[in-house]
Amino acid sequence: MAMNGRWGYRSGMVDLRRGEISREIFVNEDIYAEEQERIFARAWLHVGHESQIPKPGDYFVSSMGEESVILCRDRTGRIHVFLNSCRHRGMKVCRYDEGSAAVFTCPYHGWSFGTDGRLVGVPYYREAYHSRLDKEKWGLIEVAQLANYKGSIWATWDPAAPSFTEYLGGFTRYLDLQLDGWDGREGQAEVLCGVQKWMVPCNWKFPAENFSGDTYHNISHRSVDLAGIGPSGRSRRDLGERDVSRKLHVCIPDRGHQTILYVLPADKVPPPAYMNAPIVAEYFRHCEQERRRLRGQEARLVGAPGEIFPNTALLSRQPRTMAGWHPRGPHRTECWRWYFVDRDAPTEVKQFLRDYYIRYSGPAGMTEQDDMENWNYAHVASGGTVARRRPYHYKAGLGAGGRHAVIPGVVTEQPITSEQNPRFFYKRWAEYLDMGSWDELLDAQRAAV
Amino acid sequence: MAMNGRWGYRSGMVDLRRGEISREIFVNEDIYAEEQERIFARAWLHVGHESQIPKPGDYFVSSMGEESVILCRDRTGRIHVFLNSCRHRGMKVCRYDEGSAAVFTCPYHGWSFGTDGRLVGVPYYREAYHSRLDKEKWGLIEVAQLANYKGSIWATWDPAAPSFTEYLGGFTRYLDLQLDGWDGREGQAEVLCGVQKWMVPCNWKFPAENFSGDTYHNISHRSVDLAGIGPSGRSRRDLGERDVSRKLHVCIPDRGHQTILYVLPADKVPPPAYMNAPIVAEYFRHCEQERRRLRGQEARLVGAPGEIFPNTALLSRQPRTMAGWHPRGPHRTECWRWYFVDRDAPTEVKQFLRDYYIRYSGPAGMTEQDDMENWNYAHVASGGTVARRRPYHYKAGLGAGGRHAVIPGVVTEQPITSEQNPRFFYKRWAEYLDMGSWDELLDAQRAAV
Amino acid sequence: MAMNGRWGYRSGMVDLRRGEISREIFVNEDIYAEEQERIFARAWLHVGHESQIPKPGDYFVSSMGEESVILCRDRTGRIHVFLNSCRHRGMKVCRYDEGSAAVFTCPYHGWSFGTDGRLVGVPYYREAYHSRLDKEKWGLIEVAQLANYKGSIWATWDPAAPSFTEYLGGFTRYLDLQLDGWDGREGQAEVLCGVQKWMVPCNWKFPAENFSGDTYHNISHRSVDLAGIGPSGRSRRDLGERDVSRKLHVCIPDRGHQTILYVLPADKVPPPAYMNAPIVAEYFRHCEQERRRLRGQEARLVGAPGEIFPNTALLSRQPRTMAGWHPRGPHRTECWRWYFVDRDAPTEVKQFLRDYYIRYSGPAGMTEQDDMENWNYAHVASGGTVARRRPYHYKAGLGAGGRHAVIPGVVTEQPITSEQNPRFFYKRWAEYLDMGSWDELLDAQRAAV
Amino acid sequence: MSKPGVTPERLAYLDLLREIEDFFFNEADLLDERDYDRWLELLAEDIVYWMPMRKNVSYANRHDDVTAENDIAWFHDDKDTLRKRVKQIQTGIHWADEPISRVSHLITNVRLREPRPSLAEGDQATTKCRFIVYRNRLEDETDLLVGRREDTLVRTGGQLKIARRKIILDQSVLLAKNLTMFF
Amino acid sequence: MSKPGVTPERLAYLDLLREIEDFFFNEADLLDERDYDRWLELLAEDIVYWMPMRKNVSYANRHDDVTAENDIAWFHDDKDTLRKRVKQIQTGIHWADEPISRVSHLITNVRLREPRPSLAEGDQATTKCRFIVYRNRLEDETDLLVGRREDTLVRTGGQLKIARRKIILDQSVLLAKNLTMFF
Amino acid sequence: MSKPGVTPERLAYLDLLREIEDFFFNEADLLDERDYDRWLELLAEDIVYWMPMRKNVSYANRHDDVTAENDIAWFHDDKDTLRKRVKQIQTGIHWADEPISRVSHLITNVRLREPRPSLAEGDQATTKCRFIVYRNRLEDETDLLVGRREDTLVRTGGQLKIARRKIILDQSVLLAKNLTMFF
Ligand code: FES
Ligand code: FES
Ligand code: FES
Ligand SMILES: [Fe+3]
Ligand SMILES: [Fe+3]
Ligand SMILES: [Fe+3]
Repeated sequence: MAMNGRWGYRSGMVDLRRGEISREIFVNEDIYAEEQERIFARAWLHVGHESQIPKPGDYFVSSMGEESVILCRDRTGRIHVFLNSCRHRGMKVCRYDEGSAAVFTCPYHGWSFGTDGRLVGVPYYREAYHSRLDKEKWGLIEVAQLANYKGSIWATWDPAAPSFTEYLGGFTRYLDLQLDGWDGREGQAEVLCGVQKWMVPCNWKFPAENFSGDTYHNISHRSVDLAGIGPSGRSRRDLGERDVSRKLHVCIPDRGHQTILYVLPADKVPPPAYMNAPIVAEYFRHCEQERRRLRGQEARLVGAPGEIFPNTALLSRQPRTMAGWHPRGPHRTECWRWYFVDRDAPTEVKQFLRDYYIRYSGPAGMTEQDDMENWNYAHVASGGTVARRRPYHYKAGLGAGGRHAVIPGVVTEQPITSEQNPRFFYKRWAEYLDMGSWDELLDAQRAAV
Repeated sequence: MAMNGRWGYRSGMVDLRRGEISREIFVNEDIYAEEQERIFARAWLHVGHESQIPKPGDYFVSSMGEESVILCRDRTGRIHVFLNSCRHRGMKVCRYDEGSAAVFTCPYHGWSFGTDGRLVGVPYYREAYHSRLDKEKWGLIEVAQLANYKGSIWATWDPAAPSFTEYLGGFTRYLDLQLDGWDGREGQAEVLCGVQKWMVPCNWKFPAENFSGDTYHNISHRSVDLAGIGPSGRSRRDLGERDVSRKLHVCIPDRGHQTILYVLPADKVPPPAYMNAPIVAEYFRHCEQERRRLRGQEARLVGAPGEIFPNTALLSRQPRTMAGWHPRGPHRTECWRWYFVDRDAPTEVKQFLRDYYIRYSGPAGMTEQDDMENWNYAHVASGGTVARRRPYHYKAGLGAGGRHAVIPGVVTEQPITSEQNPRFFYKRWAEYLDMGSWDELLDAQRAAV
Repeated sequence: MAMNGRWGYRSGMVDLRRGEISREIFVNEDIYAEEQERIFARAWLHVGHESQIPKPGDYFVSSMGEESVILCRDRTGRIHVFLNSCRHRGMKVCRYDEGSAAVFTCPYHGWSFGTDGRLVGVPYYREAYHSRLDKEKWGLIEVAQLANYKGSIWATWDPAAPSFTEYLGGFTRYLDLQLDGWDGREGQAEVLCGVQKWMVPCNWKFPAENFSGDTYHNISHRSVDLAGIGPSGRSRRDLGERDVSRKLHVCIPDRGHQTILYVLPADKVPPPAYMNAPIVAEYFRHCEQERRRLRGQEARLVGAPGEIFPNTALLSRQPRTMAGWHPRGPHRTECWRWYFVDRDAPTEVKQFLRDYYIRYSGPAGMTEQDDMENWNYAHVASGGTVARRRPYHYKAGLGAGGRHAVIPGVVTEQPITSEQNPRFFYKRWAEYLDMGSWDELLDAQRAAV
Repeated sequence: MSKPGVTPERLAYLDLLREIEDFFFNEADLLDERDYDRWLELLAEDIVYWMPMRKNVSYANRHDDVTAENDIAWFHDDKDTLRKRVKQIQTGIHWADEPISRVSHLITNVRLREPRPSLAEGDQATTKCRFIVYRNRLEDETDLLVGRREDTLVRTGGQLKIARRKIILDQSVLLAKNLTMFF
Repeated sequence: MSKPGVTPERLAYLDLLREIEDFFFNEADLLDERDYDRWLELLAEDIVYWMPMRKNVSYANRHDDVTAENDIAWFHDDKDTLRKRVKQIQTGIHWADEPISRVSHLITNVRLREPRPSLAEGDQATTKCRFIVYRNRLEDETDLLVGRREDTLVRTGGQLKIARRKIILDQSVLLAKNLTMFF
Repeated sequence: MSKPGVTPERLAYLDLLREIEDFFFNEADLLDERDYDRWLELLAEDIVYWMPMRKNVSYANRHDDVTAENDIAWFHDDKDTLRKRVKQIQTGIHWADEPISRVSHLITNVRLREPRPSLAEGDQATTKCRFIVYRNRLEDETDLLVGRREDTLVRTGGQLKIARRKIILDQSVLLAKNLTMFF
């Protein structure tokens, strides 16, 4: 596909001062190819959760960018992430979704790899290779760095990348909102069995920008609000909490992560939630109480949709999920959705939430369905010659963000909406494409709010 | 896809002197991309007919090149054509085929646009945009120029394009044959409800060249001639008229439009037609008589397949239709077909013609089916490395055309066939790709007949 | 698709000294396009067998590279191969799989071509072309050279290519193993009616390298060995012969052809085969005896999978077939499989073998099914950004090959396996891409074993 | 329904429904085996064979999602036109279907719009069903056409005939390049 | 089976099976014609409507190829949730299905898991069938969803109702962007 | 047909046809649930299981559009070979179908080539039907195989068995990479 004219990312395609971003970046095949090299082969990507591989030998086949990877726990209990491709002739070595294995044996010529990635079995090692094959060099390709953050597993292919903590920057505490317990204890999250995977015909950045904090599209969900699927039988979710809170658009500009954040009033208890199920309501009432006891002022922070650059979405409250937007060509995205509960929540609570989660999110989710329709047809309508000449419009709240005394990052307090977060998402996107080194990337100016 | 060697359009790919044209132009992806910029974003394109949107607020979703557009009539009755893509984030704003609307409200974030294209509703205009969004600048993208020619609506994206009349050049009177009444009155055409749309796996230029005047492929339609679907129960159509006429291949070389034209004898009434239906036969007998009375000598001109550059086909007699060949990638064309009657023809006539039209044309049409098979497999067989080294052959009637005393354009009188018309079609095609300015394009030499 | 970095084939992508080959060559679209020009439009390709077109006028529609060709016998009995595309406007002129014809008449405008390719019919030759169309120049595009080697038909588009015999080089006698009779008589092969054609989602070089002599993947076929489909009711095939033989990996480095070869002991009769069917067993016992009588020492050579560069696979013993790997884009291959018997074998033998062949090979073949699964998913797992940074591993038997006193080519004697043959396949592949002239190609150094 | 006795009316209904299924399945066989002459015999002389086009409409307009009876359609044939379509294929030079396509008609969900115990001479009944028409031709050309059909059957001379067929194809832009097959 | 006499039990079985087919085909018509309110009437008040996800497993684990009853699923709805899904579509602003999609449900291979002559008031029976749900919407968006269904039917007030539906879709990664349709 | 009385022969026919449908639907369940051992029991010991290849031919040669009985075919198996195919899948290392594929067999248009009231012990009858075999495996690999089947059934020991199966697939170039499934 030809492109409309020349570009330089920061100056041309992504114009933060005017809040205008070229449609080209969503539909152009050359840009897509650059993204694979510059973003997905460098950035930290979410791979899964340790609760999916509790025991030595357990594995879960995941995805990083376009590629299949194996998340597994070796015999000693150490967690690894490997490219799911044999070093001999490339065959996919693990073809089940998840399970437990002593070794991964390649179907083609039978090389086998330990759960630590080492090449442990080579048929006819002596006869075919005169025992000269250097097995140490031909183990599974392992990620350059791996991090286990409160049970969530992250990895990068780039040895030069900063540590995951540095990569998160000030965003750490918003990821905590996802992974810590409802009652405020650290890292209580557990993945409900079964990761949803489905294909959406749009560029991967449509869902990414949506979760970075597009609160402006609420209107698109009016049909589900009318149907009333929330856990109290009304609307999409329990809104009591939000109604009494301040709403912030928060982003970490030099890192590219964003979230919406609610701040509860210091003095007021939010109205009860989960009124459709007394047991659940009571459980959460208790958790909220505990959380305030344990966390104090910090318990006033309540998460909402967020995006860790480039393609991991967070949603720490209702419904509590994480998502991955895996590129499958410029025009297609494979969406993955993990659903979370606290591991020691009562079974009734887990079941109630499970039902609620899947009627809200994913391809049968009455809310997310409408999002995907928008991403699909916004993408389609942006690929034409004339369409590509006109930028998208990201001007809501332009110039409104600033620093906050307590909350890290650039913060816009806006009860309705601001497009600050998508703007910063694309700022970071442009930096990845423009900047060849991590020195530059970690030093990127906090320009153009 | 790689291309076989270098090219310059006029000199290399399109050799009019020898009547040879490279297969490359039908299958090459880079050339296809250039066509989108150079042809479809500059030329006047057919969009629809005013009888499809009779009342204020009426709309019909049409196509220009690869892109969806809205043809609509605003509250004041003025006709507009807009790109069907929201200025905010690109979502398709109108998703029904046709109808009536007060505004087009975008499903994603709820911006709404008037039927005059103006941005009239922005949710939270004050809160999100501090009332600073310049609504005048962010209305729907409108075509640069629009023309209503006897009810048919045409548009171009290029503000520098000449007027539609100048664009038509000497071709005006052939388009009149399509749009004027059977009885000779001006602009009586009405579209029968329902535009046929279907996909053919071939480059868009196969149907275009076919309709420019490929009368040589008659032999391909022998099966339908044998079946005898014509309105007098024989052949494909009533041939009496043609049998007594002179057959001309006409083209307007500096504009790129072509048509076949029959000239009735001055002194002889053509044999009766529509003999399968007395009411219809009588109606047409009457119309012919009226036409001769009203138009005099000019009534001797009888239309036949024609092509308005680049992608609009005409067929003004049996069956009376217009078609659009919308590019959907180099290897696929979405065909649209409008069927016409005179608006005040009796219902019996309209119904009789309707039945005849659709058994002749479109995907269930017993004639057009065979054309599409040819286009499909000519395309497929032309994409290979070896095939692309050999040009197509357009030598029929080479050097035979000349100027005519009365008929505008370059005219070949040939009872059987000539490939003059496709040659001139590709001549114009090459000029569009080679010439950056309209000055050049309007001044193009009438070289190489 | 973008490519990972720059390349020069011999030095970069194909590293024979280290036995490493870039994944890029399997998935990169630009390389694929170059292959079409440099390999498929130059090399000799297998087209079919004369037993498929026994009589004048008989034809069989075949494939060369991406393109459809007609293999036919003209009225005088001479064999031709033509591009299956009309010279007028490209339409496929022959659309049946096989049959008998006096002429090929194009469906579009009715040009007709003799079985010798000459343009013999042009409708309205006088009226449309003023009898000036030079029919001699516009016949079907014929291959530049054609060879009939013991009934098998080969062709090349390149007039500068060496003769087929020179192209084969020292490989001739291995092709003989395919085409000569089981009893040692010359050229007894006959194609069983019905060529299998099916699509596999992988690059065409996966099957090519597999048949060049990948004996290492035996382990992948363990399931069929356990099921025991062989003609003696066990394993995949009768292994008695192999068990007593020496196994050689043979290749002709300056030509790019390879095969596995078994050498029977001089003094020992191999154990009986086809024990599931006494008539067949007896027939082959007799043939083997005859073969030894007729051929003497040479009868000790027994064929096994082989590959004639670029895309023709041989298998001269059980099951006796030839295959073509036709590229259909970088990610898809259309596999064709011809099955052979000796023409004067008893019907019972032919039927028994037919049943065995198709339960072994092709898409319903219990052996080949597993191969295709490997090719499919090795291909898929090799296309990603990170995967493409790591080469495939071809080190088995590195440095082991040498010249042999009797057997032509470079020979590795290895009872288990060696990857010498695939290495030489890719060496030749790289030469085709690097070398513009046949002088270079025929002179290519026998470097880097 | 809880007692094993089945009423005669109900038996007659079972019989009629099976007769109708057999009729449609036989029809599908005639089409797929290209016995068009015998297929034409299944059609009443005054058959109306209609395939309207589909429209993209809102839920509120859900009952207005096909083009009207007098609008442009994909098919709106009488028996004479159908005969001509058959004749065209039988010429052997109808290139759109020559070489012949491989076609399968799958008919499912057959039911009577209004259940009835029997269909007497001259009576009519309307059936509903779903169809899949799968077409594959030449190398890899493949179409899958899916939708529903409403057929009015009439008993004439003891035999069922198709008096009216309305074909509701589940596509708006037709994704096949042509419609050479019958439905 | 060799004599023409068919036992009353067998007749009752034929009757019951046809009743069940009619029930499913009517259901499909209600869905495809978007008569959702009448469709809801076919569901028992305590219906469990479950579509688990599929897993890629080995032959040895072939009976463990769907997510478990308490795991994440595509659907696990009670009647109240199904009512809300209907209500959402009926708003006319459920963009994922607005303009309305063109959907056909093809139901085949209907059988009783355990053959039985009849289904008395309050009794339950489990059926098996295959489905194809074809969806086409807007221009060229097309999905083909295929699989099998296990339905438990109960007779209540003389009518059949669906007490439990288990939908086994033959996809692991869902190749459709959403599941706005019912199965 | 106009009177509600249904003849005993006709009842027997209804019974037989339903028995055959039940037989095929049960067979499809056994295949799709991978109960291959019980599937093999449905096959006569001397079964001929044949899937010829299809050819692109002219209308005039329409009856010659499959490869002949002795030509190369996709399948031409006896029961022993079918047993080996089953055995191979059951090894758990037949990579072409391991992890196991998700397969649905949809059987429609079931009819007797020649209607008959019953099938006595030892008798044979030939049926026609259409099939869709949908296969989905791993991530997004999907095949849709459509065509018709002619089955000769024989009654042995009171049970129906498949004596001969001819599978006419509507593809010439096979668009699936392999045929690991049964038809
Ligand atoms: S590809 Fe894995 S062992 Fe060869
Ligand atoms: S995309 Fe239209 S309002 Fe946002
Ligand atoms: S394309 Fe063959 S005669 Fe015109
Ligand atoms: Fe949303
Ligand atoms: Fe034509
Ligand atoms: Fe193999």
